[in-house]
Amino acid sequence: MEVSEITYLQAIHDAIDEELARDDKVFVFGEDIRQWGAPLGEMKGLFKKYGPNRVLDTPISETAMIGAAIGSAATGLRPVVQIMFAEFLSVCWSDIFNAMCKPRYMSGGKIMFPVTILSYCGAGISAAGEHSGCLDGMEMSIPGLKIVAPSTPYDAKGLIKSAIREDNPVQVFYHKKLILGGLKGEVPEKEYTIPLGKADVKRRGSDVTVVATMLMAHRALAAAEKLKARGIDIEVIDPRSLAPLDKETIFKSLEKTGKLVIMVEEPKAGSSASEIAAVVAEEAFDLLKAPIKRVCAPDTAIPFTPALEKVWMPDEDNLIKAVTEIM
Amino acid sequence: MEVSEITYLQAIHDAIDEELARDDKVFVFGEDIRQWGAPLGEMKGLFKKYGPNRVLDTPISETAMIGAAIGSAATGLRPVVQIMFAEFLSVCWSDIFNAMCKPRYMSGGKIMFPVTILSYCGAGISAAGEHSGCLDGMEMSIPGLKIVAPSTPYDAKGLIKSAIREDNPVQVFYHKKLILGGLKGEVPEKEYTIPLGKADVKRRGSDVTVVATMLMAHRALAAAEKLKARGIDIEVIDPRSLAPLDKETIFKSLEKTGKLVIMVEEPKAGSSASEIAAVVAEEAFDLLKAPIKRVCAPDTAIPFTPALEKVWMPDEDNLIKAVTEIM
Amino acid sequence: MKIEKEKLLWMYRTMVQIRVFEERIGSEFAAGKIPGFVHLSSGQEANAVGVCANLRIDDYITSNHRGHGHLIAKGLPLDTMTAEIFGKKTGVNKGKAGSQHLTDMAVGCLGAEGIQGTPVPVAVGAALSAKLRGSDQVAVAFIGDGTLNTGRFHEGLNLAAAWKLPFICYCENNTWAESTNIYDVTALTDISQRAMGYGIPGVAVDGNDVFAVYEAVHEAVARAKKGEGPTFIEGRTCRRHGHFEGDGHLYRSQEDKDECLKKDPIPRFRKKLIEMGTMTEAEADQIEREVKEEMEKAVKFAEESPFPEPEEVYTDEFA
Amino acid sequence: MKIEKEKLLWMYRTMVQIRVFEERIGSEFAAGKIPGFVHLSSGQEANAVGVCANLRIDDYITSNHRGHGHLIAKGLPLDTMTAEIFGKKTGVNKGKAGSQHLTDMAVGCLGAEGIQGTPVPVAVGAALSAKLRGSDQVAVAFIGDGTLNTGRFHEGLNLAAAWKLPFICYCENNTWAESTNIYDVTALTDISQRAMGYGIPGVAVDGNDVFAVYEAVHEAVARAKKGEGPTFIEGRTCRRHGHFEGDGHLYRSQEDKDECLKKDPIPRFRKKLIEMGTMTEAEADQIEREVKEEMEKAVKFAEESPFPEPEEVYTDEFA
Ligand SMILES: Cc1ncc(C[n+]2csc(CCOP(=O)(O)OP(=O)(O)O)c2C)c(N)n1
Ligand SMILES: Cc1ncc(C[n+]2csc(CCOP(=O)(O)OP(=O)(O)O)c2C)c(N)n1
Ligand SMILES: [Mg+2]
Ligand SMILES: [Mg+2]
Repeated sequence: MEVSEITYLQAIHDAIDEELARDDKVFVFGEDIRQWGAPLGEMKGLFKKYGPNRVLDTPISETAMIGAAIGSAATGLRPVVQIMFAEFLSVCWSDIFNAMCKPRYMSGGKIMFPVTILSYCGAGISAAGEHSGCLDGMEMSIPGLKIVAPSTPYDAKGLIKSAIREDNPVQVFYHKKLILGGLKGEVPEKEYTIPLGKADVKRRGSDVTVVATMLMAHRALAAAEKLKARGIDIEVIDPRSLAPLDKETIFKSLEKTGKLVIMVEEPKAGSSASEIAAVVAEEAFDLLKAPIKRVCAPDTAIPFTPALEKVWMPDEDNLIKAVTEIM
Repeated sequence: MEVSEITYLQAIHDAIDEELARDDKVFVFGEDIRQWGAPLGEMKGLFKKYGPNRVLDTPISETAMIGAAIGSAATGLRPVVQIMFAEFLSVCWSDIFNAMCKPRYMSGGKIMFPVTILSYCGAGISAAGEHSGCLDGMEMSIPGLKIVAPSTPYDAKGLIKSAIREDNPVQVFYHKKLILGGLKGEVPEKEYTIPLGKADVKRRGSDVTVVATMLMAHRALAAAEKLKARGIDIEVIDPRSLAPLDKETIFKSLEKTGKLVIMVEEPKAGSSASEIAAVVAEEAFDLLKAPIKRVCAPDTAIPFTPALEKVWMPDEDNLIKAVTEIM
Repeated sequence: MKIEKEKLLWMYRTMVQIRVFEERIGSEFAAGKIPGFVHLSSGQEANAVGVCANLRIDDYITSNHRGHGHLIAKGLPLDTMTAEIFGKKTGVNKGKAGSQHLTDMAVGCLGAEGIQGTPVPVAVGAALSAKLRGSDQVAVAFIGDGTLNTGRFHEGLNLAAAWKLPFICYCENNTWAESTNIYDVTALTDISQRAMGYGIPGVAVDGNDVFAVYEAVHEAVARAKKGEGPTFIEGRTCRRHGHFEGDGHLYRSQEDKDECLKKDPIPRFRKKLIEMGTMTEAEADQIEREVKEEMEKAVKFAEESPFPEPEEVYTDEFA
Repeated sequence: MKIEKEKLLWMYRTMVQIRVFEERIGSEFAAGKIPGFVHLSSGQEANAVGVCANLRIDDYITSNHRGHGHLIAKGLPLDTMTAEIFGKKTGVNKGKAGSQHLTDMAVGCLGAEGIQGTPVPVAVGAALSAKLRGSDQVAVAFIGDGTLNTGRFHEGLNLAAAWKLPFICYCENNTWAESTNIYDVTALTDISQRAMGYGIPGVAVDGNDVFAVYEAVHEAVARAKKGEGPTFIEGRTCRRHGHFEGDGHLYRSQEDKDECLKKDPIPRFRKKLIEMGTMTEAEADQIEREVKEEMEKAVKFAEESPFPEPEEVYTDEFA
């Protein structure tokens, strides 16, 4: 299979570009797409290529944007809406929670909303308290919403394409630090998609199962090398989709390791780590030989200064400590 | 101690009334308070008693209402704001999550917001998909927010009074079915408060620890009697505060029982049950002798018809089944 | 404005349908046959009908908690609607929606929303879709006066204005939002003035006169189809019932309530049609009889229908 | 309108302070000394100063991402502000806020908000508090043109209007929201017209003329104190820099950028004050020197201050 090395940013771009080219029902809109190609540039060139009927700039009106997505999705289009920073999702929370994710059920199947929401998340660039968060766990409380959180260019491209083809609302998060850090990875030149709800074992290991998403998956892989030096062999699972969650892959790993650490970049309470821990404690308790550790951020807002932001973010040392504690 | 029997509704009323009388910095506002005394009548008479400077009717503007609470709290008042149905909290989610719960931390302690938000929650009255939810777990993802969910008149009165005196934002949920069902209970005639963050053991038992809130606490107590007939003796803990959570009381119970079932009226994913389960699986794993069961609603919107709503809501049978499974 | 006879008769029949439907739902509710809450639109029929008489079945509407009339006018049959409100399996939404969330894409109803304001951006999205697909469809959001103060109204209207979408925001100003009078919670005395903040036409009409409503919407639809953008229309109307069934609306003066009864749009329209020779007294009576019969059947259908099976709780979450 | 000499000199000094501060922050940012993002208000100084010259220290403001100027004009010292932007322990918010969330109740700054629109309802709340407490304080929300399309703007303004609160919404219309021109995302050509939807005065002023700003706000403050309610003011101004430092603002025409440089409010005010005899060239130069020195010291203070200790991450979450 022919592969090429591209950045995480490019992968996002290519996924959207290919889906715009493939299906003329797909269109993309949001703030500052036309001129900037979105604030981090992942949509550069799309306006030029597809024109004003496929790529639209909106006012700062997140509730209207989700409304526009809902209304256009119900009437035959496949909107891709950019709600920039994850925190801005809270501005249109009702629109997502009530107006987008409930009517499919409430209508008894009489309506459907093939909407993709794209948002930046993640700390590490001193973007301060309202532009640094991951809202994965908070969104996992919303029935009817699928959530993906890719950690590599390969996953980003494959998952975004699947999200756009999905007939239900899907939230896609991508991590700012992976974009701005210029993360690269191999991606097939041939078209491919990754099914929603399928985890990826990013590293095989036998001692402890570490579930980690986005930037944290990379930190877990880095920690794995250090732990190896200490004779501890961790398995790193990236769920990639948080909803639906691929429980089987996690349970299978636990059959081997019996130990679980979950590492996500959110305040601990109500995080995606909490939900994953609860699922395991309920459905795979008998596999567990040790407490389920959550390596998360403190239950606070996110501090601006790098001196504190660094402490706030879960890192390799936090993970190593947690893993060691249950060995 | 002199006690009298009052309804859950009356308890809510009295708490607000007493705090309005006690501290002239306290004021209350929301939709339809003046004429209706709020939709379920828990504020009846307050406008007449305290007048238009202490009891205000707002337009349908939930984001402005939270903004008004924030701005007035920062400048010397103690606002109590009624955001009617819990789902409407999602309308002002950013205002709660970003504008109300972050600045205390972000400002390095330079500002404080003594705000109390009051909301109805809960299903069981066929109020359909947008007026029936409990958002406890979703709000537990918000750092900086305290959350209380009383199940009895005694708890409601004591906790609401504490919430109003608290210097941080507090969300108070009360359950519509407990109000409309006319639930009664004993309340001291003398003034009292209940500290936030203190659970209450509603029933002592030795076999299984059941943590349950609001309406579910009542269902757990009813199930307890049936289980007793089968020789199973459950302990029922009502956390009363979800944030901060009184872990110690739960752990202490687990020392005795080793078994935990959590029963809450939310879709399972991202529920308050998930957070409680995760805390226990992390911090009290060694006490556990069985999987942690979550008795929750399905991960769907809430159906209107009583025929389905009844199935949707966790009930005694669901709890009995879960308890029996881990005996 | 000349309206064809057939349409006039449809308008009359539909107004009667709504009234008969609402009053019957009210009495069934009082009899304990309907779960939850119902919000009736009796007295406001000229709005729903005056709007929808301008729409095709493939045009779009969104609606609110007081939505029965909008949906009937858009073509939803009384029987599956009644069954829905009764919570039955044969309901248009299998009993999952109830009175407040009736939805049927087959007649262009994108849904009645319980979160005030939401109907606006959702209908704006449908209008956007119509424009992007190059169709000549239009979309109408039905909202109440109270909803004018929600952020969603603002964001939706501005977006529609900026993008010149084929959108109409139709506001039924019955002056009350639950127990709150609109003029107590805005500084406006003329609600249609709100449109000026968006640079679009704001029109006020007598919402108890179906001709006036029809004409204003007719113009707005023409404007929309010409690509000239949205229109805001305020229909000045009134509520014959309380906010929901069971609300004694004690916050209203007796005069306000009496006035409303006097403004009844149905006898007024009936009289006019008879004067115009569009129908005779006998024909009007006949329509009323037919509609009552239709409603009788609808209630019977609903009553005799089963509740959904318990397993239904787990279906329809995802497409 | 007659303004006392002392105040005029304060206004000039403050405008210079803002410019010197912003340009220096810009160069420190370019030199890699400042973490995160900074949004500079160079060119918009007449707005911050013309507004705050009408306020007492116990009046309230809320601000947005482009807030440095507002906070300086409200009285926040340059040193702890610079330290904050550098992320230092001695920063006004211990390094936890950064450029975008500067907050200090000691000078009436309820906070700069990163979620567009939020400054409006929060300041409305402060105005409500002033009214309920019977004080004569006023509250001002500083927002940009892009923010006019947020639901929070709408809900806040309507509430303030309905309750006749001592509130001013001051909109710095620099015509750009990031890369998006305001006239592309509304159907308005005159932004101040938006006020008409709320039944309150909407005033447009030359936001590069500090006298014009001062006068409009003066009137609005008087109106607020008389209990007549809020005013919306549009200050027509422009942005000398990109949206944030690092943005090459290629979406703007060269003409637009050149025009902006020409409209510089500081030389204009300086010239006027000298003409008026309020200060001499030498005095003006002296002010500029003093301010530069002050900023030099502020940067030194920030540079020499330590970062906060790691344990600080766990403090301040609750009162
Ligand atoms: C966001 C939100 N806030 C509050 C409510 C509660 N509520 C239901 S109907 C209603 C009044 C609506 O008034 P209006 O828009 O005038 O419609 P009408 O009832 O007069 O038809 C309110 C406040 C709601 N449904 N949604
Ligand atoms: C709710 C929300 N949506 C989007 C953004 C991203 N954003 C930050 S600044 C900005 C532009 C603001 O424009 P304007 O209000 O005109 O202020 P200016 O930057 O011109 O001072 C945008 C869209 C945000 N901060 N908040
Ligand atoms: Mg109304
Ligand atoms: Mg601007």
